[in-house]
Amino acid sequence: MELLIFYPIAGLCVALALGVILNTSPVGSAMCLIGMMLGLAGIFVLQQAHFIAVLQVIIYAGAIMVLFMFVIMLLNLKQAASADWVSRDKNLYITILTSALAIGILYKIVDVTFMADLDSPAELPDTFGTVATVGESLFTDFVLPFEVASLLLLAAMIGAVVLAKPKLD
Amino acid sequence: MFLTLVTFLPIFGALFLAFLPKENEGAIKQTALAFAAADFLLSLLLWTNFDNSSHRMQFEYNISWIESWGINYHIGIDGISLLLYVMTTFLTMICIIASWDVKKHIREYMMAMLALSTGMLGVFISLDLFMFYVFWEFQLVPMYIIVGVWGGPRRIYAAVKFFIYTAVGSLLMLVAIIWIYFHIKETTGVATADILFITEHINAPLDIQKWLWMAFFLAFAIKVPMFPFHTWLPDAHVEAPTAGSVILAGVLLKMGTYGFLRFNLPFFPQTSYDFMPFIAWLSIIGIVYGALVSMVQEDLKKLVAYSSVSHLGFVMLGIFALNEYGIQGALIQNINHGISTGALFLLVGVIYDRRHTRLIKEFGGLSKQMPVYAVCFMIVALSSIGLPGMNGFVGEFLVLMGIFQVNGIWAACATSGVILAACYILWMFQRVMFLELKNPENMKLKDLNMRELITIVPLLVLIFWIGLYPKPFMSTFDASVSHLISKVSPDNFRPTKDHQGGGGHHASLISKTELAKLSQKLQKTSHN
Amino acid sequence: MLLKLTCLVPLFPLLGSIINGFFGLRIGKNAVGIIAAGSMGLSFLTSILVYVGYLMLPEGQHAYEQVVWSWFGAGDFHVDFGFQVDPLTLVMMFVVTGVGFIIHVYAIGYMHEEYSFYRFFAYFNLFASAMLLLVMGNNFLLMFIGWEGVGCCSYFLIGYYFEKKSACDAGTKAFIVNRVGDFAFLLAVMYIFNIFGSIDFSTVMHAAPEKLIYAGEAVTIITLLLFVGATGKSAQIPLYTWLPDAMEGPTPVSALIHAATMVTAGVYMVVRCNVLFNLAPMTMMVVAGIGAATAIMAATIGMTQFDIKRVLAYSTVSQIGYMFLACGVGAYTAAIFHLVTHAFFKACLFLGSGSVIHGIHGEQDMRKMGGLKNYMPVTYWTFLVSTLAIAGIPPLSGFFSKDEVLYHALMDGNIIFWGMGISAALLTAFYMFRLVFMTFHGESRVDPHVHPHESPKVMTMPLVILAGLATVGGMLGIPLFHGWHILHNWLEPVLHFDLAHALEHSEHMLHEMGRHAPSWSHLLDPAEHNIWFEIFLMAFSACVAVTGIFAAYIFYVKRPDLPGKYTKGQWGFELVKNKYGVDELYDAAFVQPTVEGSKLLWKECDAKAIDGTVVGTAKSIGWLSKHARAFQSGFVRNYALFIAVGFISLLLIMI
Amino acid sequence: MFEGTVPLAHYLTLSAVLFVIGIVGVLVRRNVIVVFMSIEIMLNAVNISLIAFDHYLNLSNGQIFSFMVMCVAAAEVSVGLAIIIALHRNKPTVNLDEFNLLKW
Repeated sequence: MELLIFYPIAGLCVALALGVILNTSPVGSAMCLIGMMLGLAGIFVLQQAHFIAVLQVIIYAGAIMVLFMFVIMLLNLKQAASADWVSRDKNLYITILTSALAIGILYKIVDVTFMADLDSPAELPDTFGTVATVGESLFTDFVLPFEVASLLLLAAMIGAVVLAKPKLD
Repeated sequence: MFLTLVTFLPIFGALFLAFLPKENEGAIKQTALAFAAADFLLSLLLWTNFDNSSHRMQFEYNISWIESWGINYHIGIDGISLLLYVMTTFLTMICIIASWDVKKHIREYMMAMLALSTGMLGVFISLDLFMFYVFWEFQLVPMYIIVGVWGGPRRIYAAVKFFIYTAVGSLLMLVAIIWIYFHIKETTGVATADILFITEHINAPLDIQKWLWMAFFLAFAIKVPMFPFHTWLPDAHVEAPTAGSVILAGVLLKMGTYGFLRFNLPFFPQTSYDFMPFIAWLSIIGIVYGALVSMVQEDLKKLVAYSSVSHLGFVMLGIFALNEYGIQGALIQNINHGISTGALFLLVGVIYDRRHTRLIKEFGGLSKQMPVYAVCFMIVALSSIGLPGMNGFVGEFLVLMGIFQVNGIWAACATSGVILAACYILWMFQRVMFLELKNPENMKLKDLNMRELITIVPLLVLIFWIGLYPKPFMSTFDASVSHLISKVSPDNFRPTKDHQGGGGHHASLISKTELAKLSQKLQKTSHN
Repeated sequence: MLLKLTCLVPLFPLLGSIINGFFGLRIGKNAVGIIAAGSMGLSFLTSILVYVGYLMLPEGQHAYEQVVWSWFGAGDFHVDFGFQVDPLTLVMMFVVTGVGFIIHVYAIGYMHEEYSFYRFFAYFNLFASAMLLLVMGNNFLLMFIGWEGVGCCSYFLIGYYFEKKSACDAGTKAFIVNRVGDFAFLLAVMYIFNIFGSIDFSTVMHAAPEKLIYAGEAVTIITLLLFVGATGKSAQIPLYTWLPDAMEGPTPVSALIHAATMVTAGVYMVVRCNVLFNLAPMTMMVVAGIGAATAIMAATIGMTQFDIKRVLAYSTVSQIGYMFLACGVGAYTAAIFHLVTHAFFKACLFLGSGSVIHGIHGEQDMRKMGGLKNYMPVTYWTFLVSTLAIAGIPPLSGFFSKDEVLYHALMDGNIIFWGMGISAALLTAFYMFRLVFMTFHGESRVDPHVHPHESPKVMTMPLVILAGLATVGGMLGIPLFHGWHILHNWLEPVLHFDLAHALEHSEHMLHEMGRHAPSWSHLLDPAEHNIWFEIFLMAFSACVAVTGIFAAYIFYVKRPDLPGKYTKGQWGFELVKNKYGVDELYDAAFVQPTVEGSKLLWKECDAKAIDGTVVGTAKSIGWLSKHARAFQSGFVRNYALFIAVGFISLLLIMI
Repeated sequence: MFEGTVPLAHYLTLSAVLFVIGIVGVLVRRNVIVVFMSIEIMLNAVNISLIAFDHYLNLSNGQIFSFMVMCVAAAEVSVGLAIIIALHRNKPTVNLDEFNLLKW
């Protein structure tokens, strides 16, 4: 049953990811990306990581993608005048090289993964992935990284403000 | 301490010049000249206080410089370096007079000249390998600037070629220096780069000696320059300003031969002996090849430059004769070449200043228009081809005699350079000085003026002085050379007489050896 | 002590040269002339004083050496700036200073019209000084100073009219050809040092019999090298080609340098080293052969030339050939004797020709002369006397000296040498009288605008003196009374050579080396001296000379149309007239290949191969860098790509 | 056929596929925004792996880590987009190839 849910969602995610990089219009890309993130949230749910799934929807699909959309709007980006995909000769070989590499690494990862002799999965308690469990370890074992992350966000916020604001003088 | 003063006086002069106002050209020139002249006089004082009878370093001064690595500020002067040292100060002075009419950036020019002087002097007195290397590289910079800024139309190309070519060789030398440093540290337990100490204690294994020798060889051979590392020389000479050419020919090239005498020979006597035929043939090729190529040059400076290749071939041949005649001849030939070729460059510079061309075909019949110039040129040219009674002969003859002791065939091949020298010099002289004065532009040429005479005449005096009475010069390095020979003489390495089968290194013509050989054979047969 | 004055002999001309060179323009022509000739005169007088001093030397001492200063040295090698006075030197000193003085005086008149009068005399004096160094030096290297010094002065004097291309070329050619000889000379000196450990004449000559093996390899090579040096300086085959061209110089130069003194330096050197040559029989054969061949070859060319000075030049080459022939058969006295008489009559001939040229305003072609004897009687008579001398008519000097050479060629050499010598004598008589007849006799073919005139006293006086010397010079060595051969007795200390002693040593040395000495006993047989045979030979050669003169008379006075008829269309004649094409051959064989080869060497080897490698290295590094620069494209994406590539490669390698 | 839970290898494969797609996007696209989005894809792909291992091993570290990744992503996007805006202000383009000042 799980598999039945997994494969469609996984397939959709891959298709949407491809849509992101193949789409000529940034808006289209962004839409695909939102779709992909929602799909991933589904995958997380499938893995019983409910908290992360929720965060995925809220932060990624919500906040970050909205930011993307804002910027796209702000810059008034239309469909690129000439498709930048393989427009130049030089890009052709970069693309080929990249794809070859990509296929190579993909093959290698998959190969390694399937070759690995894995034990059977652990028994999962019911509390797995709940806000409570995650929150508990977040505020006990990982409290320092958590605070650092908050500082990071603060710095990013200030940085974004400084960078994005027009010159004062 | 006195030696330090003499060595660094010019660079202080350069610093001093930096504070003079740029507009006051007269003061700049006079100050520069004053510093150079003072330095020359001080170096003469050095000479008069020099003890000819000792082969040891004199005016030695040794304090620690970089203590943790055992690098010292160690200077001193011996017979091998004394004359080169004095010639450096002398030529610097002459060159400053000769560049009196430089128009562009006169202050910077004089500063470069003086800095160059210190760099060159430092090379000759350094008794610490690292210090030597520092000076060796340091003098490249002012020379590079002199060629690159005040040179001819292709000056950048020439300057870069000069710099990179010589730097490539030096880097290999640096590797060798570092190897020696660690080797000495390992074998003696003393971390030092002191040349005297190394000379005493170095005992590298033969197969590594070969590589070290090659590294030093490359650095010095490029500098000398030996065939086939000579191609930077014509370019640099042609593009350099007159004074630059004089210094280049007069001193810079000598640093190469000096290096051979100071490092290759005393550090690696066995390898030097092994490589003797190799060097000898390279030198002979250099002598003949330089002369032949010189013969067909169309540019006066290029002609002189190629003739340098030929002359320096004699010097190298003399050094690697590894006997007293050869090395003494090479040392005096060093000086001779500095004087004769320096004077030739000065003289070419004179007509270049007037006509802005150096092409031989532009001239002809100058001796009618400029008789004094013609006479000076003639004397210098004759000295350059080694006319006896002038300086060139003394050196050339000793060198040839030295090499004759080693191998008669080599001597014969090298002597052919004497014929070729006459060919290229006389042919050039004829085309420039003789024939009809046809070119209307040459009809207005003025003869040498006072300043030019002042630069040339001392050189002419030296030409005859060394030619007729070289004792005062040659006695300075007598003791040092004897000492050197006692260490590097082939007799130390030649297989003992019992094994002397082919006697390949010895002239088959020599009846003495013939005698010895035959008597041995006789003995052997009688034993049997 | 008078001998202390020795060093002054070369010094006077040197001073004269320096004064004239530096102040010549300012002090005026008269003063220049006086200084130049005066310094030579002083030198001559000093030579006489030295001679007197030499005569006063104690019994048994035959040489005096004066070391002025120590020249240079290295290790055990040491060479002094020192002079040596011995009989041979004295003879040469007298020739150089005496004839030199006379020619200097003559030159004052001859060169008077020249602007660079002072330059001429500066060189001329310098030459005399160098020549004196050459003959007076006490070692090989000092001799070499003079040797090269005279070559150098000769270079300047040949190229005196430096605006003329032919003159410059001739000067350069002379110098370079001489250098070829010098090259061999230098090698010989080094070899000598290698064996003897010294290059002083006295040491070397004294030690030679003990250190060298008779007919050994070493001595043969040394002497051959020395002889090559001599051929360069003395214009012998194969290095004679410069001398005829050297006639581009002013005539006094030809007289002094290219006839009387410098070109005989080779002969002097061979005689000076007679001990070495005596030890090398093979070289002696070569010397004699080359000498004889040169004598006859130059004489044939001399017959065909029309330039008056060139004929004399070839005649000089030919006469020096005689001297070498004499040396080659061991008759050193004869060589020196001929050298001296030749200096007299050839100087006179050259000066006479100069007088002729001067008299008809610079014309040198004999076809444009003729009938001049009426215009310039003094020149004619002196010229005739000298011509008779060179042709070998008794009792003039040339007869005796040449005859002595021929006699020794037959007695000590072989009949072939003698045959070559006597044929050359015939040719000499012929072409010299051809010269006289064409110049002074017959119809005048002088350009009608030119009015021939006799030269001034300052020129004719030297002619008269030299003609006088050419007449009586033979007294030095009248061969008939053997004990009375003045020159022979005089030179005895120098030429003394104990062959038996040398052979003994050689045998000893060979024995030490384990070799067997060949039988040399036949060498020690004394040659028979048959006075009647000598007289017969003299008569014979006198007849030969007369025959030559008679033939010339027929061809050039009686039937002037004959020469043209006989020679027309003869390829042999053309060949000889073109000097056997030797110049062209040398040009094609040595000069052109060298120049063209050098050009090739420069353009192809130096610029392309060697510098090409250097520049090529630099360029290939530049090329690499240029392409490596593409990696630093500045596009972040490219950098990202490289990061990815690196990362993935790591991954692929590690997993 | 579709019985049982999803094996770990499948999650990891999905993660790898998405990651590679992200890489390709970063490398071949020139639109700076799309490049950014590709980076997001890569980050998400990593998250999948982290969660999958968590799920497999019964840990919470992976979730914490993916939480951190999200933080970083948020920070990165905010700063990155700000930079893009700043850049765009200097040079009105989003084509990365135009920003080649790094070459010098």
